[in-house]
Amino acid sequence: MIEIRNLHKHFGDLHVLKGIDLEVKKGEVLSVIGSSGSGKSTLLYCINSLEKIQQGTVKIDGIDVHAKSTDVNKLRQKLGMVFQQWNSFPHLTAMENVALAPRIVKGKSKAEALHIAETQLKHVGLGDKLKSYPSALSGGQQQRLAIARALAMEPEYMLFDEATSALDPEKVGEVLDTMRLLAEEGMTMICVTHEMGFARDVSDRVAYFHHGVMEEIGPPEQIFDNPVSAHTQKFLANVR
Amino acid sequence: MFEYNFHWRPVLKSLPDLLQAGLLTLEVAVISMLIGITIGLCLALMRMKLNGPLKWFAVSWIEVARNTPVLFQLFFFGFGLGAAGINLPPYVIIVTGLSFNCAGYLAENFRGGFQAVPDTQMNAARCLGMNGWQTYTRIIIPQVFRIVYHPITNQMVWAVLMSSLGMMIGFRELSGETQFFASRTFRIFEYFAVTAVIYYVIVKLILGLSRLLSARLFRY
Amino acid sequence: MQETITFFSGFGISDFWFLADAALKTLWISVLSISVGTVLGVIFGWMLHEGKWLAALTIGSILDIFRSVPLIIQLVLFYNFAPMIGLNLDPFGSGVVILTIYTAALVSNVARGGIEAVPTPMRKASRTLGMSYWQDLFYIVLPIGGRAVFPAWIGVVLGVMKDSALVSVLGYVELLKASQILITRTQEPFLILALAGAFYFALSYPISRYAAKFEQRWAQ
Amino acid sequence: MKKTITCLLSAALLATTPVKADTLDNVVDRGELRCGVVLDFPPIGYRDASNNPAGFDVDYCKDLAKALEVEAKIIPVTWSERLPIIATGRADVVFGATSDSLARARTVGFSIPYAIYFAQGVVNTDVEINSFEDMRGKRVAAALGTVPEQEWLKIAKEWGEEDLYQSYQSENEVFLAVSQGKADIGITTNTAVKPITGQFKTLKEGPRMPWTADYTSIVGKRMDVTWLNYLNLFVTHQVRSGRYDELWGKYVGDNVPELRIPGVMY
Repeated sequence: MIEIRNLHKHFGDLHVLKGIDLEVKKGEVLSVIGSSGSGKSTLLYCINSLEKIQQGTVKIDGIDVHAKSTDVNKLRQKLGMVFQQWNSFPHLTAMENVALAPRIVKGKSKAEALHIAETQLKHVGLGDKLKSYPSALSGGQQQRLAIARALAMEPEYMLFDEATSALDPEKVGEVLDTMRLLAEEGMTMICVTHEMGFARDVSDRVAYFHHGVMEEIGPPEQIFDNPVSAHTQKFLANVR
Repeated sequence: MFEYNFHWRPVLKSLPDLLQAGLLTLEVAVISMLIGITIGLCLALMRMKLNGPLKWFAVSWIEVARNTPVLFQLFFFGFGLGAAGINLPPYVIIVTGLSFNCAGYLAENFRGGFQAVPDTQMNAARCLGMNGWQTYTRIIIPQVFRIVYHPITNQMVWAVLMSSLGMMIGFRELSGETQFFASRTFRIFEYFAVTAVIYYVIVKLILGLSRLLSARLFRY
Repeated sequence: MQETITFFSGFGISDFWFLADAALKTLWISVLSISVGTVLGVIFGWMLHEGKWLAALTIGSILDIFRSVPLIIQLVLFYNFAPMIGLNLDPFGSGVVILTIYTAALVSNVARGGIEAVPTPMRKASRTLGMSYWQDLFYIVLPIGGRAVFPAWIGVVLGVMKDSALVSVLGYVELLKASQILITRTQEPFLILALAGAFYFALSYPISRYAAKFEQRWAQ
Repeated sequence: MKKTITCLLSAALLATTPVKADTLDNVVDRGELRCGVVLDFPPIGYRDASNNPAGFDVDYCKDLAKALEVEAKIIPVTWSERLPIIATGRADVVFGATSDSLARARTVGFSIPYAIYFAQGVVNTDVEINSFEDMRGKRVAAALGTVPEQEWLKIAKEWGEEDLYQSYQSENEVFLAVSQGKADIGITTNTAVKPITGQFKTLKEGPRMPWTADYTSIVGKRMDVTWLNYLNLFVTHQVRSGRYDELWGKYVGDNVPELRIPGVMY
């Protein structure tokens, strides 16, 4: 379970997150929506400690992420993350991209790591691209590669940071399908997204962020059909 | 025609010695480059990541190496250090001097290379649970090496050309050996002409080898 | 000894001016070679770009020789070759000739890179505006390509300025040779090498700083 | 390619320059005598406190210019440049303590001897070398392209100690190297030993080398016999006028060596 209590984040004078309280249970899919600059992505960065926080706590399965005593590298193995920019490692083949972390971080044997890599790549539909370098893959394929790479670490939670927003429109579908597949398999997911259709169909809950504040959270029907906050209403009106 | 009569026979007689010295030139250049790459990498990281005396140390190394002549640097490691009671043999002087110089230039190449690798690669690796060392050795540095591969090749050629200054400090690599023979036979032009050809061939070999190697190394 | 003659004497204030004067000589031989060499190099670069394989085969391969043979060998060769064909050049003259060709060889590559850095559509656009070939070259290619390769050119300038130290091999009393003379007389290698290094640094560092500033301004 | 350029250039030069007269005429016509002198060989050639050339050889060059009624132009050369500068015609004459070896005589022409030297070592004060035999196993230095270098390398080869030899660009670098401890003994000439050991506290006088005395000559172009004749005459005049004694006394000291080889008539 991910528990966030009174989370504050500043970038210099900029107050990006203003006291967020949030719980995500095992097996839940949470979509985070909101206009850019609302602090959605920063939330994800704070969850896996890529950004330090100024106030509050983030706990994953009871472990305080930002405590000094916490081994962040170990903790991060529980958290898969997929970025807006797919960030595949250009000097490694698809297989090597996926197999690297299990091998050097988890200490698996080379054969075992490659087996995992192959399984995960087939899982995301890249079974025919095992030996390809990222430069030979399309954006959508690279993003699925990034998902496979995260899954290979057998994470318990997946964080998606606008995973589809840098893709060509016709490639968005293949990545969303993969994410949908994961959700159906019961993966716990936090998805920062602009894809309202995805958020509505796949999520268990949807959170709306506005200027560093979580304005509203609830089941998708409630947020999309009966938003309480005026900001949410305005945002959804613009998106539609 | 000219009043000068060419005599090529002594040169041909000492050609085996010259080729042997050519190997020494290559050896010195390769060793200096290996040391230079290692130190250059460290200097680049020190300059980018650290503050305080270590950063200051890296910056001064880089700037002095880049802003003074190699020959000056060799003299310094020779008679300059000798005045302080540190006497290095010519082989060590030339390797030290070239490594010092190459490290300075390569450090800046590496710095450019690191800046060219997107920060997001770092985040991606850290998210997979890799620690800082693993991220650098497995993800960042391999990519930096591709970016600086061409500059490194150029620096290797420079190292070979610069090693010719060995003759100024009494080291008998290709140029030193040539000068030694020329000083006995007084056939300076003939000897140095042949040596120029040998250098040309060495440089072309390095460039060719580098091209072959890059085709094998960088398939992406 | 009937008279008192001193063969050696300590380092005096006049020796500082001796070094400063030699630094000016270094500056002078560099400025001369670099300016003429740059003009020649740009012309060669343009010929290499326009002449395609024919130019590459002729001037390209000749200039390549000057980049693949150590400068010190070039200097010794030319200095000994020139008198054979009746050119009685002093060390300064020989130094200028070789440094100029050497600069031209390096600049020709830079210049060709600069011309090729200008995207073809941009050049086509200027031609459709009715500019002539030469107008396009001067108003479009020169400023845009020049900017792209300015750092590389500065690299050549600094390189040649430091390499001018090698003219000391011919006996031209520039900065490095002057420091050798003083070391011989005063036997204070550490002090004098440090001074000479400081002079080189003072010549080179401001230029590299200034160029870096320019680059930053253009990058914005 | 280079060859064609060479041919073209030289053809052009042949067309423009008149047939060459000999060096003597050239020097008189030019009004300038170009002397190659080695300037790191005190007291024979060195630079004074204002960094101007001075020494026995420099004065000899000026005397020759005076005799020819022309200006003297001093060209500083290193040991290894002494002969090429003549072979390529960049200097008219070299005063550089040049031993008149038969090997060298294949390349350049020699006058009769104008000075005689003995090879002698300068030793670092921390090192114990009292006789020539003590040099076994010691690190030896000499200047590149000198007779001491070549003679020593013959002996070093016999002793199997070539690895212990290190050459330097100039005599002064040799002294510096020995004083800094880069070498145990440097081989130079007897004339240099006294001023050198006076200058460096870390240097002391070493043993004489076993090879014969160095008969050194003025160097000119090999084919130019009239010029070499003139140089011979100059040497005898310097001795007859007492100028030789005067300059040797001024720079080196007493014991002016007699410029004659017993049993040989010049």
